[in-house]
Amino acid sequence: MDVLYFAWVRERIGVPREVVETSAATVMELVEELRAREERYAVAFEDISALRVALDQELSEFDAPLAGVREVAFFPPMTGG
Amino acid sequence: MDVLYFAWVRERIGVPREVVETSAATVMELVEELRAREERYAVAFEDISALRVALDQELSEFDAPLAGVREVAFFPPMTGG
Amino acid sequence: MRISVQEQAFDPGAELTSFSAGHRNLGAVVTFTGIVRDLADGSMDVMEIEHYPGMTEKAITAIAQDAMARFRLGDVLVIHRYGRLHPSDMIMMVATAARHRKDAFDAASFLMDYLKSRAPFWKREVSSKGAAWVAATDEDEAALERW
Amino acid sequence: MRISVQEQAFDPGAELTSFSAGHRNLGAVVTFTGIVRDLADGSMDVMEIEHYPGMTEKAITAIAQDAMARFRLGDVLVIHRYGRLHPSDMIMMVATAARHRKDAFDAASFLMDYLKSRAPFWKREVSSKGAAWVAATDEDEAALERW
Repeated sequence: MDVLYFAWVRERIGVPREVVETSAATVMELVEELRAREERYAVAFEDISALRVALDQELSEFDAPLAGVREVAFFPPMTGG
Repeated sequence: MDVLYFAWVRERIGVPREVVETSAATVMELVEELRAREERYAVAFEDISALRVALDQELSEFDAPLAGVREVAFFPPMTGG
Repeated sequence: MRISVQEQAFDPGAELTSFSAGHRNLGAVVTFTGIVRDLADGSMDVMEIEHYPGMTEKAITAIAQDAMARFRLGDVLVIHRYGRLHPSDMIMMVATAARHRKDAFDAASFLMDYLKSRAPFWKREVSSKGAAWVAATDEDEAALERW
Repeated sequence: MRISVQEQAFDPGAELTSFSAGHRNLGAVVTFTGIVRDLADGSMDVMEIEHYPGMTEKAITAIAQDAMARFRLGDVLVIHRYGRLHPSDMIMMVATAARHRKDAFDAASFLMDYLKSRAPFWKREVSSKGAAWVAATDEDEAALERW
């Protein structure tokens, strides 16, 4: 599964994207796996309420299932316009 | 006193402006004087609710006094924009 | 603040370019451009716009000053034509510049609502079938109540 | 409908000119232009705008289609830049064309409210004193509730 990071999430984790092997059933399970990996993930995912997630380029929720998803992206609230 | 007419008021009265000698105390008294003059005025001023008045180029009301006023204009509701 | 009541055509794009140039502290520019619409059956030859020279400039200036007082604006532009126009011609334009988008949007809507019913212009649509003065609508009058 | 997500600069005036040309049945064109604001102390060197290629175009297209469905619009334009910008540079622009001014104004406000919080852009302000990501505001999130 491709996992993408943007803005300060990308800065904290240190890479813009990576391939993650996971059997996580939901976004939240994936977050828990990442948090357990290394300190930089724990820091980036410390406060989930400050983050947003997109599944296959559609905004989604942290309790959404990952079945069939190819691309997960984590980022702070958007500031377009 | 200069009296100006715009849009269909001008068309009905037949002139864009004229000098009117009057001792009318209010706009409404001036309207009554004009109505009594000729049929074309009676037709133009038939329905006062369809008209607006400006005194010295400021929107005003039909019961406003004419003391000191140099220019009175009658016209239909405006359609700018 | 710039107010122009004019017979000649203007270029909304060029106006937007000069209006929005060089602002380092105003993040939001809103424009409204009014375009002559054809009649439903496509028969319009000319739209004649009559106005009240002298009062027109005063009334628009007062409306623009009111907008500057009500909203946090950096600048305002109003251009309004009179004379003979044709379908797809630009009749008028307003532009507002503000730090924040809400002020710019609200001020532009306010200006349009007031120009519509409080600036001394009258429109007459001339087609092969005859000519008719455009009537003011209750909707336009009601639009003033929200301000 | 035209959506452009681009790094290069654009000319809002030229865009307005081409967007508003030739409409015989749309009387109202509204534009919003977003301009990079300097920091309060005038120290900004660069605003870096990051985005999510692929998702950005999809998200903006969905927002524009939603606007076309909610309002009586004839046309919509959205241009949004990414990359390195400077104070007074144009960041983005929306334009809406409608028969009536209310639809054009409402649709442009709607587009801006949604682009602000639902299009995947992130801004970083870089000055001689350091760099900081622009935070989303509760106000911007609350602005969505009126639609």
